[in-house]
Amino acid sequence: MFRKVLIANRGEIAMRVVRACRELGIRTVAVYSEADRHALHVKFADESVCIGPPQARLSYLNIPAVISAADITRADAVHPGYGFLAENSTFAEAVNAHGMTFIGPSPEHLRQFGDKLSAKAAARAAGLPLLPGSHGAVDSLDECVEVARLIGYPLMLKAASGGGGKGMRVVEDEETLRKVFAVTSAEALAAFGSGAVFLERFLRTPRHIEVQFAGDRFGAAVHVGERDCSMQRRHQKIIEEAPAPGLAEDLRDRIRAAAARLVASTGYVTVGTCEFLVEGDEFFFLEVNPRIQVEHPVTEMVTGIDLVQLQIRLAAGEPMPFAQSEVRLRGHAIELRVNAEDPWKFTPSPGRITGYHAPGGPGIRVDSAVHEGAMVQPYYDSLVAKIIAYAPDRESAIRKLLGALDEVVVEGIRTSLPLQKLLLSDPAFSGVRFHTRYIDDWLKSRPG
Amino acid sequence: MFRKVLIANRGEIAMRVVRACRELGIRTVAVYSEADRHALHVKFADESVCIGPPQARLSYLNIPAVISAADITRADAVHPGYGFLAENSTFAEAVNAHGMTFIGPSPEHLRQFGDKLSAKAAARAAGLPLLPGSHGAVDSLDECVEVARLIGYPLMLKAASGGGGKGMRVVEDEETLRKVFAVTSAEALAAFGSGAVFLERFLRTPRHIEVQFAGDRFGAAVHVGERDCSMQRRHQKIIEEAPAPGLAEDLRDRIRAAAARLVASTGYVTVGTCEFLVEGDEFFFLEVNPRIQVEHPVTEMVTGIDLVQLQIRLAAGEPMPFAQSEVRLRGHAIELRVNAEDPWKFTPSPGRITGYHAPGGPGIRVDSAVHEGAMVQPYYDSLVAKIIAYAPDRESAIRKLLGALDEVVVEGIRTSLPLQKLLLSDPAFSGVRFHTRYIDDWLKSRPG
Amino acid sequence: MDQKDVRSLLRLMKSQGVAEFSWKQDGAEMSVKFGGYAVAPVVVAAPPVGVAAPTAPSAAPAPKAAAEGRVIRSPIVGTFYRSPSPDQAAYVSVGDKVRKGQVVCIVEAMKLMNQVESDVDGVVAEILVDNSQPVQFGQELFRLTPG
Amino acid sequence: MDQKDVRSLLRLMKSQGVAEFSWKQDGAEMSVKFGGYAVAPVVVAAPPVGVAAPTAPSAAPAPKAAAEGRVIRSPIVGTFYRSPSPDQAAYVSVGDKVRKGQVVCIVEAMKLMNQVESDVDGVVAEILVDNSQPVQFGQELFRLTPG
Repeated sequence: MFRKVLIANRGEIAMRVVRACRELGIRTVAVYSEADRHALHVKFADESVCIGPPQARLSYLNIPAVISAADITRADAVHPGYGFLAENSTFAEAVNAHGMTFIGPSPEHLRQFGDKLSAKAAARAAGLPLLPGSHGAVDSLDECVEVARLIGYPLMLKAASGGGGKGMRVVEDEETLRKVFAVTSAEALAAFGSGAVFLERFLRTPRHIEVQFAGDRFGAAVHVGERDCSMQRRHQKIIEEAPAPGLAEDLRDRIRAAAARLVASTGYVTVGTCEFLVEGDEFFFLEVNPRIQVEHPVTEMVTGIDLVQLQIRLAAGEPMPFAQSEVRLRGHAIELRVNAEDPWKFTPSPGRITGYHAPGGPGIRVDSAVHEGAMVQPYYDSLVAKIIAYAPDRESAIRKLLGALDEVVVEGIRTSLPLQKLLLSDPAFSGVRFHTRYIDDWLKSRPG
Repeated sequence: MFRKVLIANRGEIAMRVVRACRELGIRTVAVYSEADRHALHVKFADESVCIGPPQARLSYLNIPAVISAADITRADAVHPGYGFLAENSTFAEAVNAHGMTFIGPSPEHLRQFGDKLSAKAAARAAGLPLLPGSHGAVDSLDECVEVARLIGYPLMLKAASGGGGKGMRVVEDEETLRKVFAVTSAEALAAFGSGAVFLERFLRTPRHIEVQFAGDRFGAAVHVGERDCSMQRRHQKIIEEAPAPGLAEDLRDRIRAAAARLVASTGYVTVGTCEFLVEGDEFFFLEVNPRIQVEHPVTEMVTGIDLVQLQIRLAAGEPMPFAQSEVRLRGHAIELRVNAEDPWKFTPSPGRITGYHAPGGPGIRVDSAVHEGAMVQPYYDSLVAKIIAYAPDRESAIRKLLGALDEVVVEGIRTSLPLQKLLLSDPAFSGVRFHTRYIDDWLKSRPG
Repeated sequence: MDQKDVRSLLRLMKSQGVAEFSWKQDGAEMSVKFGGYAVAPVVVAAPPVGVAAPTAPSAAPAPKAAAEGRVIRSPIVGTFYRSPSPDQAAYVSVGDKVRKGQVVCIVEAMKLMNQVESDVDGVVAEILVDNSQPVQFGQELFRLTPG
Repeated sequence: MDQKDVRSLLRLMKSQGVAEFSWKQDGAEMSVKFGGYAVAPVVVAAPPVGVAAPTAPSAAPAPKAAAEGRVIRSPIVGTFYRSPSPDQAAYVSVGDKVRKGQVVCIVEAMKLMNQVESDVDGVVAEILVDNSQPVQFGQELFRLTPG
């Protein structure tokens, strides 16, 4: 096992790694920018090194500075957290080249899953279903109609060279396809210099379901249950839960098994997540997140497995400490991300926290790196704290979380909590009638 | 189920009941003394009633005031918490007489277990082992020697009319007994006007082990695992854990079964605790606590059962929601009581909390009723917060708790934490070499 | 106000558990906030005295009770009744003279009717609770003016 | 109110747990907000303005940097070396004159030797880190006096 781990991150995830190491008896080194001199992760790590000025590019993203900090403190492993350098294969290589262990997958796996095409290829090879599409540009109406018959309707027609949602059309049937092909192609030609289009199956109300998985160096590959992260605002997850509610057991089993199959077939080591879109009784591979995720606590609550400790153990070369059959889910957990932002305009709200009180009691977990008097920096992401509620069933977990929201106090900055409180009380949430576009639609339909 | 519960208590247990009711969809009424106007339990209950001046005798112990508060708010049940009126059979009767439900056992059970003799009689009837003793006054040396042969050595010789430890002698063998009988008897005569003495088996290093149990109105009687509360200072528990470490499985099973037998044989309804002294492979009935206890969270953490919700459900007449075979313990939990007191002199330290930060992260639970700016009142007990750590095993739980102690901030008052921090790091604690007199001995042996 | 004044004021506020304080006079103003978090201030802004000394205030504020009238509070939790029984007249009404020791209402607690006596002399200026409404310990029932 | 008064007031407020304080008088004003929990106070006591001062404070304190001498800080994390290699002489020693742009030491990071140049002229008054010790970003390496 490692003797000393350098944590190449800040905020709540740095605190999370400090806590995991403390329990494993591993010493910790915090790195920090000048803006984070008084941050909690610095206070609670055993050692700390200032690595640069406030701008992330010059500090937390500064590979030579992080490696040097590990060098001078003689750390034998580096935990990258999430974000920053967590999925940077160059960084992982540099860590390894300096004789230290990168607590995450190999640089090769980072590259494989960092590239959309090679990630999809790996998924297809492992027999995971992909969203049906033309897999390339189509430039005649006839070919388009033919491909569409294979994909099925509704489908999405978009400029092959386009991006950012421009020139996209949802097409309900063949008749419409025939009507809109010409105009879409012409628009594409005008906008991007090529009239070629691309077809893909369109999911009206997909849910975002992701499976936590883990692999060891000896070929063990397990899933640790799934999470539902469909409650997203502009592709940002703001409410996450485990297990995914209202899923047919047969579908749930297939999704979990698919993720485990991908780990086994790629030889992935440490923990990661396989994301899927789910609609009806179908599911489609989206991508792999080769790191610990923000929402990992909900899985920890329902399985009793400490995923960060597991990640560290697997990186250190230990074998998987449990078999698939020993992974048992109990109860239900929901997490809220408390972001420092205007709850309606979504503009960041950095500043000093003048009042802070964390909720408590049974089944309430708070992962945060703030306190009364802490400064929420404008330089980094706006995640201030995560509040997780655990109860025997989903309904109780929702009630518990609503109670916790009454107790929490964050003064001096604005937070996303008022929005989340409304969403938690929304019958569509309790009734599991939501999908990845639900919050954006709901916000549009709100008066004012 | 109840519509509205009045909580006849204050502090963290009142908050605990608020949280349990919130999750069950029950409205709550807080009562408070003039000193507690700004207390959290008042803030978070749905309604509140001021019932008297700061002195507990005139407010929280004032039965007419509490009943009237329940009357005017049309509560249909009263939760007494612990302490105050929790074990007062007159109060329970008054609650029932006013057409409300007392959330606890019947007045008859409160009386039965409130009286040492009838409690022991009930235990004996259920076949529970009692500490061997003379069961009455002995006044001749010959009789004394004869009784002592039945009890076994070492034993405790004390004045039958005495109290408070006066005139007590530990006797190692018959020869010593013959020597000290006369002087003990003479002392007893001088001090209490009667030379009769009483003999009881003396336990040198007993552990305090208690079993959480529950019963319903239909005769179900289960145990919910045991706790070890041997870490006591002057009979005050300050560290509690579940399950009891280092107990032979066979002994553990016998102790648990004994408690369940007592519930079954007495027809006890709601939750309670049966306390035992344990030494070697023997255990002896001590008493029954017919209420929810301060240390109930450690049992909740290892079983996943919300004991306060269970207590409310059982009081409302619901059947036991699980069978004995479904009670499964997982992991290990340790609780610290954070008392507002000088950690070495044990003098109370009331006052305003000028800085407060609760520890967080996975497996950490905080039950408290304080916050930055809160006033710790001099009128009531000194319990400020409870910090509970849960981990897969005892060693990890100790590490986690030590980490949490680094994170916690309580400024403006003194707390018991420095003492508890030392004790947690003591090899006798990690090695389970402690007993009910351990802390007092340890304190005496400390330099200074 | 000089520094000594500010200092003694701060100490005073602290001892009184003030959470926030603000003050303004002749272009001078002051505001203080103690302790953080959600503590409703317990206090009780004593109204400044009439004369309003230009630079140096001084005179102690007049006792609040005298300025606002005396108050009879409920000594117990229960239900407030203005008369001994529904068909009888109220013990007292606005404008009535009341003497110390006189029964002014009943508070029912645990089915017991508890007579509440005035602890001062005065004239009933206001009745603050409606008949048969619940009252808390210490809740204001009557306001009296010195009679 | 002069600076000494402000100072003692601040100390008082801190000891009393004041969270925010603002004060204004005769065109003078003051506002303070304390940070709670473990945070070095960021304050910022704006010196009172000249005219108003009844007791008259006066001279602003001399800029700290000038009084204490100039400082050369490490621009990167790494290991500090006073000479290009173990068998060579140190770049600079106490008493040496240093010109802006002159190399004063090396900081090794990721096996690369990074030369650190002085950004001021001066005389080396103190060398604050021992040879081959680790240094952090922004850590003080040399103190210079104006030469």
